[in-house]
Amino acid sequence: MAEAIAFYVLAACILGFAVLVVTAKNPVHSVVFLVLDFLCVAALYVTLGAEFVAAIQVLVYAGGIVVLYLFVVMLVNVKRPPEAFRAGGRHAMLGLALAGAVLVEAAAIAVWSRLSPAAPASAAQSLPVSGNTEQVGWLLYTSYLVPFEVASMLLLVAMVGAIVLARKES
Amino acid sequence: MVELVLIPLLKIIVVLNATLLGVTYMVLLERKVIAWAQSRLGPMRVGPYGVLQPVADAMKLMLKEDITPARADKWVFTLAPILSMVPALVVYAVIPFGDQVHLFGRQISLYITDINVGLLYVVSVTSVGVYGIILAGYSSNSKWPLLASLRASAQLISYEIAITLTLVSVVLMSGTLSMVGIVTSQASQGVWYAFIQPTAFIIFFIGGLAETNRAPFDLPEAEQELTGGFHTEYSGMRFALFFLAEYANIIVVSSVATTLFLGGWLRPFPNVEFLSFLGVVPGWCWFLLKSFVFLYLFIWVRATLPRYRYDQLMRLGWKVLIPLAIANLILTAIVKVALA
Amino acid sequence: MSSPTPQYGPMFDTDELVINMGPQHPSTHGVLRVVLRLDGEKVVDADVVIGYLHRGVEKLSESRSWAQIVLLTDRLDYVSAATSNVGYCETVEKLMAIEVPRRAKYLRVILSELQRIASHLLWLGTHAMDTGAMTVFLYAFRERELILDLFEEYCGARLTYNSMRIGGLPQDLPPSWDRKVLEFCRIMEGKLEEYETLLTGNRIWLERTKGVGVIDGAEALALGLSGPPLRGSGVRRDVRKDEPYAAYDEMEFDVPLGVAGDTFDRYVVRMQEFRQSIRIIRQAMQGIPEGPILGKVPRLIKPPAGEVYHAIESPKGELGFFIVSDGKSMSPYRFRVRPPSFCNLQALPRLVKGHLIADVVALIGSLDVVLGEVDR
Amino acid sequence: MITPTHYLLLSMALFTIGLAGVMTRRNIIIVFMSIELMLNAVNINLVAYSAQVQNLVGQVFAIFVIAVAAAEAAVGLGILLAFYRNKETVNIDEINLMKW
Repeated sequence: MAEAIAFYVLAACILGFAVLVVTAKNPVHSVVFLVLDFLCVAALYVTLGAEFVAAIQVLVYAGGIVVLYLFVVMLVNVKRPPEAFRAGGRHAMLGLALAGAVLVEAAAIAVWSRLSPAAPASAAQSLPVSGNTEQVGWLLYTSYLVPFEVASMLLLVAMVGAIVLARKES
Repeated sequence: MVELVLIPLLKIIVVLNATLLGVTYMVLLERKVIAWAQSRLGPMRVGPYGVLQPVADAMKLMLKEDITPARADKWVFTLAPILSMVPALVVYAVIPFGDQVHLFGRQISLYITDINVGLLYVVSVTSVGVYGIILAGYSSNSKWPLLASLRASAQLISYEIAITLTLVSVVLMSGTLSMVGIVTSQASQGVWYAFIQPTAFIIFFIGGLAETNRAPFDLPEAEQELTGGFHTEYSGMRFALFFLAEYANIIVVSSVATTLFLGGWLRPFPNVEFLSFLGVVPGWCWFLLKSFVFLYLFIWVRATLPRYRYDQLMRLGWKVLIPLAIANLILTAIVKVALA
Repeated sequence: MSSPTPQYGPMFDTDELVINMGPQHPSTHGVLRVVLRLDGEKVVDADVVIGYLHRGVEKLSESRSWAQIVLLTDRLDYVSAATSNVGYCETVEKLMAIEVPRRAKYLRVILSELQRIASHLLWLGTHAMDTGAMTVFLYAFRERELILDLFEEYCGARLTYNSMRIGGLPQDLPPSWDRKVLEFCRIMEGKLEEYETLLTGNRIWLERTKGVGVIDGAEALALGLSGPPLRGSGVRRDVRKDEPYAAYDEMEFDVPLGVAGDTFDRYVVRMQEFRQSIRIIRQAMQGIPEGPILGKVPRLIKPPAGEVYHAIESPKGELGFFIVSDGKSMSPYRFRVRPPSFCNLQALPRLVKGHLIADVVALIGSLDVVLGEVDR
Repeated sequence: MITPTHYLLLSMALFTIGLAGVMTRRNIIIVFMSIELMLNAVNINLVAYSAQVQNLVGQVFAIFVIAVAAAEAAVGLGILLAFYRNKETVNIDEINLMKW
């Protein structure tokens, strides 16, 4: 019962804020809604028992990435009036149609999958450590060590690239 | 029901109220200590020795007109102080003020909750606090606050890295992210982490000064440079929220430092049998005492040092503290593996 | 479609921020206004706007009697009224060729040097405060209070003393005043150590001041700097030594000089001047002769036709008075002040260029301007 | 009872909103933010199924997605700033040349 209430409230918040992100006229407002959206997603992760991912979601997404967005919005936006939201136009109609099509397709899959019985849940993995953080860490440093290192290289490359790109020509 | 709802609710109420009271009296303490450092008396008019000054301040701030500047982004302008206040208060959920006590025939733990990602929770929640500052600067529609908020956010993000790295080396020592677990591991290892992680401790303290925008890193609100910083355009209760958030953050940093490095509620030298008579003093008293030492240090530093310049602050953060923290982390890991 | 050649340069660069510092700003020392053009936090250009405190002292003086003008000079550099008084009175004495008694000359030296300490204390306090060291501010004001008490005992006023008369001084020293002055010198020497402990060796203070606003001697002269900002650049120029007035020719003191010409050197020069002032006061107290304090002055002060320029070393720099008398009217025909603050302030745009906002504040502090004197 | 289907539907709806944002908005920053929404939709799915099948690999991959999102945001915004400096625009319709 409590789980259902939590899910529906959080789902409503997530979707509501997401709609606001997309529709807000002022990009700064979009960013604020995006933060709130991510915080709700983090709360959803907590209800799913994924505390570590939730904490990372808040720390990296809400506390890092979106701050970057806010910076850029402010730098780009300071002297210009907020871009007016123009929904009209061929592109927009096409986009909405495409989004609708994707939604219908995905919903069809979901309904179909619901009609057919779900695959039996595989047995829980046995890991030598307990606790969500420890287990995630264990997996990251054993089975997924290579992807983990690749991700760290990716971040390094992104860091260098961002500095090179954003640096002023002098 | 009592266990599940009532006791946590009571704890939340007590902690929130104690925090807010502590914050207001932190302001008074600061004014008094700085006054003594400067051979002044500080507030003396309201109540004996000015002890009721916070009440008067609160009254004043509540009664003041709450001005929204023309052409300000009204919603964001209202949201910003809330966004900086809420994270500052929410962090107290995981801070262990003491061990368990017997009260009304029940075992009551002196913390709201103990979650297994406690330290990550602290770091992530405080990282959200930066939004209040950025949005305040943006929404004021004024140039000085904008400059200040850009300064503040760059500063917060830079020093957060150094702080988080020091926290990782503490976690390496304790093997747990739970705040209570960190204290108990200090008890079982018989030493405060300040003694085996002195570098981390110092980096944490310096980073804490910068995180809370305190002197000598108080650039975002440097009155002499930026006419007051990101809250220049704020007045009344909304200004008070920023003010409270700042001091609440100072108390958070002190509490976290106490928990991680000074053994939380443990008595000094928890492994020395000879000093066991110190155990007479309840744990939460030790906790408050240690936090108080930090608060005093914060104020003392403010009364003594000039302010860094922005580029020097960034240089200190990126070229000194972060490399030091990384080196300390690697060293800790090596020693840990070598001993294991 | 834009032109095929890439267009870089200032046109497409990120925009500069034009920001108004003052006239209501906590660290522009009154009502100075600086319009800054910023690139990020870096100052691209600075434009100093003055005149917010203009009271027309010069014009006003042309319709006041010669004796009344002493009172107006109080309002020039209002934190250093006594030196302005000395400057004006000596100028008129020079014009009228009045012989000032030796005791009065000594008293003028003592009051000037006390005033110099008071003015430098104010500078030290505000300069330190601008860089965030607020305790120094209150310490400096604590000692300045002692000097104000001394002045109050001497002439009854604490800020605008009106403490000089053409031809001498209005009154002799109050009883046991000399003992109090010596006592103050003793206290002050100890307190100087305290300030230096807080600032001189402080790493943050060094980082904030060393290499900030460097100006070499030649350029400082070209910009018309005088006083500590000039001596901080290593130029040996002190009116007290070069063109001694009052009893300075009988005093023994050093002129502290800087080397690099940065904010730190200007700081060091002024800190040394504290010590030299104390030294001068001690000598003057010891050697003060007995005698009258007012020379032979006609009942009606009416200088002969002619013009005169006379300069003294005020705490801020060379304070000069240029006065033209037509010999007929009861007031000066032309009255012009060469205010050191005004001339020193001219260097600000040159000094702040390329520095950060925080340095602007430190540099305004290190030039030690008083807007009453700039705007007159 | 909340089944994975619920999470799947939520994730789909969020993905669709993000997609609609990408297609309709012209401010490139908001387009970026919509992409972040879509990545989050994927993450919700990963974490939900990870909880359902009691296998933490889903969470591990959610962390990888977050890392990639961070890299994407940094580089994307870097490009954007460089672009803005030269063209003074964030309108995606005007950003249609490979060089200028």
